[in-house]
Amino acid sequence: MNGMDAYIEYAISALLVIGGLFGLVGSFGLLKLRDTMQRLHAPTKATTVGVGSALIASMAYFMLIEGKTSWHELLITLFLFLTAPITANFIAKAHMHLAIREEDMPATGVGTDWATYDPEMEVVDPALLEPVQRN
Amino acid sequence: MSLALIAALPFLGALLPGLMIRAGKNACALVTGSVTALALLLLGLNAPAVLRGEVIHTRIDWIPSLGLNVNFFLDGLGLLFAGMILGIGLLIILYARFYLSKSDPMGQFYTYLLLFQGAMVGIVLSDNILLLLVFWELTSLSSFLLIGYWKHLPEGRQGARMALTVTGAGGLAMIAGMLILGNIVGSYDLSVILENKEAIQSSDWYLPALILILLGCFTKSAQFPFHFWLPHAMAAPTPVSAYLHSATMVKAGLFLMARMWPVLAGTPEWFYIVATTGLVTMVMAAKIALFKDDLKALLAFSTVSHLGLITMLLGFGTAEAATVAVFHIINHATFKAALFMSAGIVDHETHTRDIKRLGGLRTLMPITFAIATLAALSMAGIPPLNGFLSKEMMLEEAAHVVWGGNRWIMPVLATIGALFSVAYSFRFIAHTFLGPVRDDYPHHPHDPGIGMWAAPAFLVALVILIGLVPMTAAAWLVQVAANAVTGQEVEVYIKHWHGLESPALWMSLLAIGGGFVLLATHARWLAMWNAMPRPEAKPMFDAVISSLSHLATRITDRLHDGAISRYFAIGTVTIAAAAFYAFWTGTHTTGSRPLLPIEAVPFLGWLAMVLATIAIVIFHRNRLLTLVLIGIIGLTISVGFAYFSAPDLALTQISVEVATVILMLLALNFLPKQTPQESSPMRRFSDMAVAGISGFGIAVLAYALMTRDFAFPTIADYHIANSKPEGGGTNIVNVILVDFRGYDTFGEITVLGIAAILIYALTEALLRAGPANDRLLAWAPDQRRAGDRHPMMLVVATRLILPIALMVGVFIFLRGHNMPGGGFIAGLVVSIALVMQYMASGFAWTAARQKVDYHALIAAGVLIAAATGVGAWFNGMPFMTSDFGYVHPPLVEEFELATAAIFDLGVFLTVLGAVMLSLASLSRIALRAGETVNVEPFDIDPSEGRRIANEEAR
Amino acid sequence: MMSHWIIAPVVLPAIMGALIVLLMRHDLLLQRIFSLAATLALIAIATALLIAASNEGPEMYRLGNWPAPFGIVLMLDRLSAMMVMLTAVLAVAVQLYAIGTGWDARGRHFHALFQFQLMGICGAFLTGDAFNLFVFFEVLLIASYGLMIHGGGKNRLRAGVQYIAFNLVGSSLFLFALATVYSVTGTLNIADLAVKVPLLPEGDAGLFRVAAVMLMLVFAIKGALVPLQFWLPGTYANAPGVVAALFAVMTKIGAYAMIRFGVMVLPPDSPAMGSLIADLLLPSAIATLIIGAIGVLGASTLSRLAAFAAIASMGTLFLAISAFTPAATAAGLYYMVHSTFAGAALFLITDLVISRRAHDRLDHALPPIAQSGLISALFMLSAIATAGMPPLSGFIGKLLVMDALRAQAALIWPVILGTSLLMILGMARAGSTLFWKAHASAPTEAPTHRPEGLAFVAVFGLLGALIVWTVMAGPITTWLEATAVALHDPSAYIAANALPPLPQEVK
Amino acid sequence: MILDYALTFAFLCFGFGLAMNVYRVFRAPGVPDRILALDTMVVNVIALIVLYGIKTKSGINFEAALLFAMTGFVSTVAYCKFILRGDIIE
Amino acid sequence: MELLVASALGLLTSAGIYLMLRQRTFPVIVGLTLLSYAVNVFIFAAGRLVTNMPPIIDKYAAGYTDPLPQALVLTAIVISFGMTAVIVIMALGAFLEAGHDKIDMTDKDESANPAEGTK
Amino acid sequence: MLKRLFPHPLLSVVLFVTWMLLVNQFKIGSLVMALILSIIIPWMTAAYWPNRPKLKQLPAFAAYCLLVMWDIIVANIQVAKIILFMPANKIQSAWIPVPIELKTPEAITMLAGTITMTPGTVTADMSSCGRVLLIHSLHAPDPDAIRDDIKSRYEARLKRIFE
Ligand code: NA
Ligand code: NA
Repeated sequence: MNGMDAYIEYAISALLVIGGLFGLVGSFGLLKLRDTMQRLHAPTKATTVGVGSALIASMAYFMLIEGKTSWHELLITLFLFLTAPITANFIAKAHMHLAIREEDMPATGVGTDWATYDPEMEVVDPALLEPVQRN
Repeated sequence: MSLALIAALPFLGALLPGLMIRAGKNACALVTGSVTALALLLLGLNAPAVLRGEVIHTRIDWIPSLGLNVNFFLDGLGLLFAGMILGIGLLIILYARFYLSKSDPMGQFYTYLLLFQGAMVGIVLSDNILLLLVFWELTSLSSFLLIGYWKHLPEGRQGARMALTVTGAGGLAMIAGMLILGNIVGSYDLSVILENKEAIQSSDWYLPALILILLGCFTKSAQFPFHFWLPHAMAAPTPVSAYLHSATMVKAGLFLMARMWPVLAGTPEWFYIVATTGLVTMVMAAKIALFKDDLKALLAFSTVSHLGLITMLLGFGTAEAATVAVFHIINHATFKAALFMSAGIVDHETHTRDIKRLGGLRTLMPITFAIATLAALSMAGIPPLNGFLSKEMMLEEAAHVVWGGNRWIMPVLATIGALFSVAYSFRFIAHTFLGPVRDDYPHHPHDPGIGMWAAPAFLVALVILIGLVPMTAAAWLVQVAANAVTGQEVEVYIKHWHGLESPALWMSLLAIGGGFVLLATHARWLAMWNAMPRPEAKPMFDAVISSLSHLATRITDRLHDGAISRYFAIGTVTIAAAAFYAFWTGTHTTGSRPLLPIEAVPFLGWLAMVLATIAIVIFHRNRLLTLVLIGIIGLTISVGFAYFSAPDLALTQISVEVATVILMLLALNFLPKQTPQESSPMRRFSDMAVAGISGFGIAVLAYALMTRDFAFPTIADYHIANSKPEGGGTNIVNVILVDFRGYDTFGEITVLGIAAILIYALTEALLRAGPANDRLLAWAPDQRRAGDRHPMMLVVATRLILPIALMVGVFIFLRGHNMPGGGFIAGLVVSIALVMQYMASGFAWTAARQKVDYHALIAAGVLIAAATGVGAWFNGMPFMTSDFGYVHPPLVEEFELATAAIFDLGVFLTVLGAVMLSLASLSRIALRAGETVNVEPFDIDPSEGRRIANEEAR
Repeated sequence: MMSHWIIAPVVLPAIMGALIVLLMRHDLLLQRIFSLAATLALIAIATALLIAASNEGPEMYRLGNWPAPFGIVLMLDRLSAMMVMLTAVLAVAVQLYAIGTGWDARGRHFHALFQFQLMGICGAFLTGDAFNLFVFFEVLLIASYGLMIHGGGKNRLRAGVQYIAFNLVGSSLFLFALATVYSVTGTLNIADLAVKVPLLPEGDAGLFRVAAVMLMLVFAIKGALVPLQFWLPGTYANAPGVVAALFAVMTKIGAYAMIRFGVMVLPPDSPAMGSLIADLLLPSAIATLIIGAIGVLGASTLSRLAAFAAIASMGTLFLAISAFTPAATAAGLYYMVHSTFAGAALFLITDLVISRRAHDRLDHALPPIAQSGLISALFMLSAIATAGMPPLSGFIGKLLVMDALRAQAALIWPVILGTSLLMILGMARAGSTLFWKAHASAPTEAPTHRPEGLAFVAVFGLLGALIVWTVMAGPITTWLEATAVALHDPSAYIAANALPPLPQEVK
Repeated sequence: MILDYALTFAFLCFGFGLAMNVYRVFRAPGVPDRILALDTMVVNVIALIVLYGIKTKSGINFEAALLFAMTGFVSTVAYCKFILRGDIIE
Repeated sequence: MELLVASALGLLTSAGIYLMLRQRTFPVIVGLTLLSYAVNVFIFAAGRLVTNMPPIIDKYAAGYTDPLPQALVLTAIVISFGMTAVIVIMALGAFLEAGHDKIDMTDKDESANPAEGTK
Repeated sequence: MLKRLFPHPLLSVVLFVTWMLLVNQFKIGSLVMALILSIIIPWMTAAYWPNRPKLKQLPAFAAYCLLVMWDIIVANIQVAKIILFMPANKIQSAWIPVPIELKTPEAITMLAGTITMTPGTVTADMSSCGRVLLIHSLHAPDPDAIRDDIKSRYEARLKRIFE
């Protein structure tokens, strides 16, 4: 093993360790933090980054050590980063809907409700009310 | 051949009355009569030979392997019976023409009558006991129709069912008996069986066979204790009674005893069973007949009594007694048919058969009186009528029979029977015809036209003729018949005078005298009879049948009450028990395959799965949570597949699991969100035990399998070896799916396609007017709904994720043949991507922007798959033979163009179409439940700073 | 000579079903014409296959041209040809009835589901591969779910849920069994199994027996063998009458599979199996017959009566199978065809009755039904056939079965005869209640739903088939005996598979 | 060599993470928490698959990882939307 | 590992059967789903457990796991997916028709047991 | 012509890259396939993406991405510290409404996503007029600072890029 390879290995190992740590922290946060909204922070960030590191490590490993092109990890990482905010948004909304009363939330400051609490948001297009007959 | 024709004619003719009835009643009767007459004529053509002592055979193979053949033979006994059946049948047809009223469907009647006649002729001509059984049961069925002919009468219905039940049951017993007999002899041909007396009587199976066959005979011939059905069968129209209970149906039992006499009779078993039954029946029925006020009931019990008499004679087991039996069969047929017809005339004219309301008809109906009286006197055994002759001979035989070491029982009881017979016969005459003319008949009587009395008159003429010149008129027939019954030459010498030393004379005189006394003192006896408690057969029978049927209903409805959870429990226990039994009774050695070491992380995965599974049992009443937990289980299984070298499975499992959960979520929206606690702790415990044992069994089985090697080299070796060179793909699993076992996959996608069109059809049914539709229209969400139906973040993210996901779908599809992937997974991936789009902006919004015919997708998928299969035919290869080649179209991605890939395209389309069609169906249900369709992809317009809803929608 | 016709009974309905979905789903008339034409064509194909199977012996069809046991093969032999023929004939009658009464218009996709149903059934009969049998079981099952709930309605749907649930358990069991079979023997081809089962090492026998029993239990579920019969009454009684009539062949699939495997692959003379299956089957079959007959007597509706009659007939059939002798198998086959037609006729007649009456309850005094003459005659005939009374084939079938089981006469004959009596009682009760019930009022007012002639043609056809089956019983039993002999000595069947020789160490 | 240790360390980290997620699924105040735990589980599983890929020097399961990411996302949204609206696709 | 797989699939089977014995359509369907998961794992296990030998032809591969059970499982998964979809929708239909989701048809107005019915 | 072929050039580019990442190889054939798919798929999904915004400054967008990536790393270290070392009862969580001026849905979403991925904040909801985002902060001793930081650091940039 030449020097270059050793550095590469150290780098990959470091990525793995960092990734593992973040992953652990994310899941640990899930246990430690007190309420649901707090817990939501842990996995959305720590775990996502943890798995991201592991993925990059993997990509580096295959490309630099095994000599195989491997871009899938990048794709997975991007996908996770793309979806994490949506997931968090939905879980937050679900939690608010189930467990937090509207009165306990700060006002929007613009006179309208927060969307989750706004019961009037039913959108109706009479033209489309005919059954969508498309067998 | 002509024998078969004789038997077949009535059946063939049975089609005619129904047709001819349009031409009128006379035509109908004429046709029926002609058919019968033709059969009788054919019989007559055969008669001379039989009388010469020949036996005529006709053999037609039907089911040789079973030994059931259409073999007929005609001997003296057959000739006698067939003659009676057809001859009296002809008279009945004549009589019925005038008896039946305008409202009675005559065509039906004659059809039934001919069916019955054919069955009877079949019985007496059969030379094969299985064939005989066929006809035997046919008499039960056709008599059921005849007895129940007057459908409006409850008595008719009940009588018919009772007759069917009793005679049918006896018939079934007889089937067993006959099969035993056939098995002893090795043939079901009667003529063969009749030659094997030794074999039969020495067999261990003789007694069972005897009892079973006699059960058939006794029920049919209304012997004690099965006699009770016969009087209730009197609800039938009189022609039916006259036919069934004089010459035909009830005589079938006698016929069979006579027929089997050569091989069954002569043993103590035979004697004690048959003679005793006959004796008891004779006396008992005669006694009952004394007290019956209904003319037909009286005649019915007299019939039972006379049948008992004949049975007794056959039971004696001597050739002489059997000869007398034959003679009495003839005599009874003549006078009893005449009597029934007379009773019918009385009923027809006076509109009553109640002896208490009759009397004095002698002057009003002189012809009827003459006929009835002569017949009744014959029944009473008054000389010189034919009844006298045979009764005298019967007494003579009885006088010499020792029963259980006692010389007196038989003669005394026989005399008593005769005495009763005299009494009821005289009562029939006296209380109906004699005495003063009354003025309170329900209908003013007079003699009917000749059409109605001609038949009984003819029979009475026979009564007299045989009575006067028995040797000329009947002896020849008795001779041949008795020869046939006994299987030996018998000497028939019928005479009026047996001499003073004959005990029969004195017994007979005693009977006549006693009969007169009994009749004179009838009122007193009647009072005694009425005061006596006596078991009524009908209520008892009804009680038995109805309790049987109630019991059956109880058992049936208790067992099959729709409680599927119990069905499941029983099924599971059964399966587990059978599997354990199979294992314990087999041999087993433990496997020697080395185990894989347990690693830490897979162990954690195992733990996750175990905990999730336990959680699902604990929390299952919270349905949403249940679905979340299913997600975990699906995930761990999927990872497990990946770990154990099954990448395709991992892909499939996870995508199917998500699709399943989404479907269940969609359904759960309309279902209760909680499952109530309904079962008792005890029940839950037992369920847990059942589940635990079964699961344990499966675990042990799986462990045993995993830890051993295959007993034989597996066929998968071939797949591994040929996947690349012959199948053209490196993903062996995929090559198996689309090639080696592509036919499985073809079936599998068809299942998916059917599932989708089923769901569609079901949705259509639900959305039609009905409770489901009403419930949907009135549906109110059972949970609070958040405001933001289509959150902007998801919508925007989906704009990017959907195209990427579609691309992933294409990728997975294209590489499936060589790497994990393939049509099915690709179809699901694309489906899931679309589901994401639906969740973002709603199904209807999405569907409105992309018109896809889901039905067409499914059908096209199946058709493409089928077409790739069929395509091989044009290469001269079998269905689904694939072809492949590595094509390198310039500039395009290098992939292999295998027909298997086209097949996989079919798979892809079907999966996509199926999921889409199911989702579309659910969306329609949601719309019916009040969901609305949005105009914009999301509900908030940030550019305007407002909700889109309020202005545009309302 | 490999004939592509062998696959036709599967491909033809599959393509027709797909075409109906694709092109004709809005036009009932087209559906009727093409669907019926396809079914008639199926009869023609089945006839050709039957002749070929009779004359030339078993024939193999390699799907994808892969040799057995590595690929899936179809096997045409006398039994499979007969079953396809039976299905086709029944299908035509059912289809005529559905068209005649307009049942097919009461919901969507009747004809497509019907064709897929045929595809599944024919596929199950023709396959020579155990796992493929599972696949086609599923095809026929899912189509049957669709047909069962055709027209919808509360009870039908609820019964449908039960039907599916029960069958899902059956399918799971089937897979457990097949996995175990493969795990022990390493093969899925039926002929290959027939070769290997007798050679199984002793140490594997226990596990294999478990697999075999599970497999038989799957078939027992399909065949409604007690105590796994519970699904049947609710399903049949709640299915549309015309579908219940088609289902007459569904239970036979269980029996078919039990013959195919029990007799051919797991015969009592193989050391691993011994008399295991017979030991379990005999008592169950007796119980099935008794429960069915009790049900016929105790049924409170005509449809349930017909359903229990179906159970009873399966009892008789399984009794015959349990003997594992050629004669008994032949008797069973004879009875199987008989009871399929008889059961179907009974369900169709039940439907005729229901359509003329407010309901089909047997414990309610209702006015007799209008136009009862012809229907009561038809009912009587089908009752005779069902109860096994002469002169129809039911009686011959029972005689054949009893004759073939004479070795156990003391046990079996009383059961067969006693249950016959119960069924006669039940049928007589039902018939007289429905058609004779005295009532002051006039017959029920004109029926709202008046079946057309085609419906009666269908019923006549089925009863006519019974008559043919009776009259031709001689040649038929001869043919069936040869069929049974071939099943008990499957060397020709195995040879037709052209299996590779066994490796040396196994021999 | 060091890579092996790092790999093992990462395995254990994500493995314990997984175990903690399972605990949270089991004991949580509400369904959203459980959904969150499940979602986190999916991510941890993806990490484990990737690590396993390194360990076995095989990229065979990367499609599975990609699919896990996709299906995990879709199912999380579906569960949440069910809580929010009942009807997840209308 | 064999022990873990066997015990997990046994547990899955047990849970599936237990839920299958409940009285409402929903838990029964969940139970059947679990049962089908168990079946799939069982078929898979019937091919013996192997790690890191995916059935993808590769010249460097040390060997291949038995691919056939995997193919069978795939078929089984797809089929049970279709079946589950059908029973889910059918249970929904039954609920909408009947107004409750009891799976037993023992209640008074069901024709599965007409004797108890509209008297 | 080019416009018709690539109605949504950026999406096509993304898809093109995605395909190349998926196939793991750089061959002419793959390029062609990527090209075909990046034409077809946007065309097929175009109906689901009405009113496509235009990116005004591509370099700014790239810079923004780098900024966010850096922030993610920082954010994670912060969050990790809080989780690991801060006693649970010392954590001061807060809801913070953030009024926004962005009007493009894509921009708003991008902002919301950025907020979730960066320091201790999660975007939980939006006002029903679309003008206020609801942020939950894990540890926010000074909520106003967080709000201002979001507006200046991210929103301003996004406004430049999108509007
Ligand atoms: Na996330
Ligand atoms: Na595949």
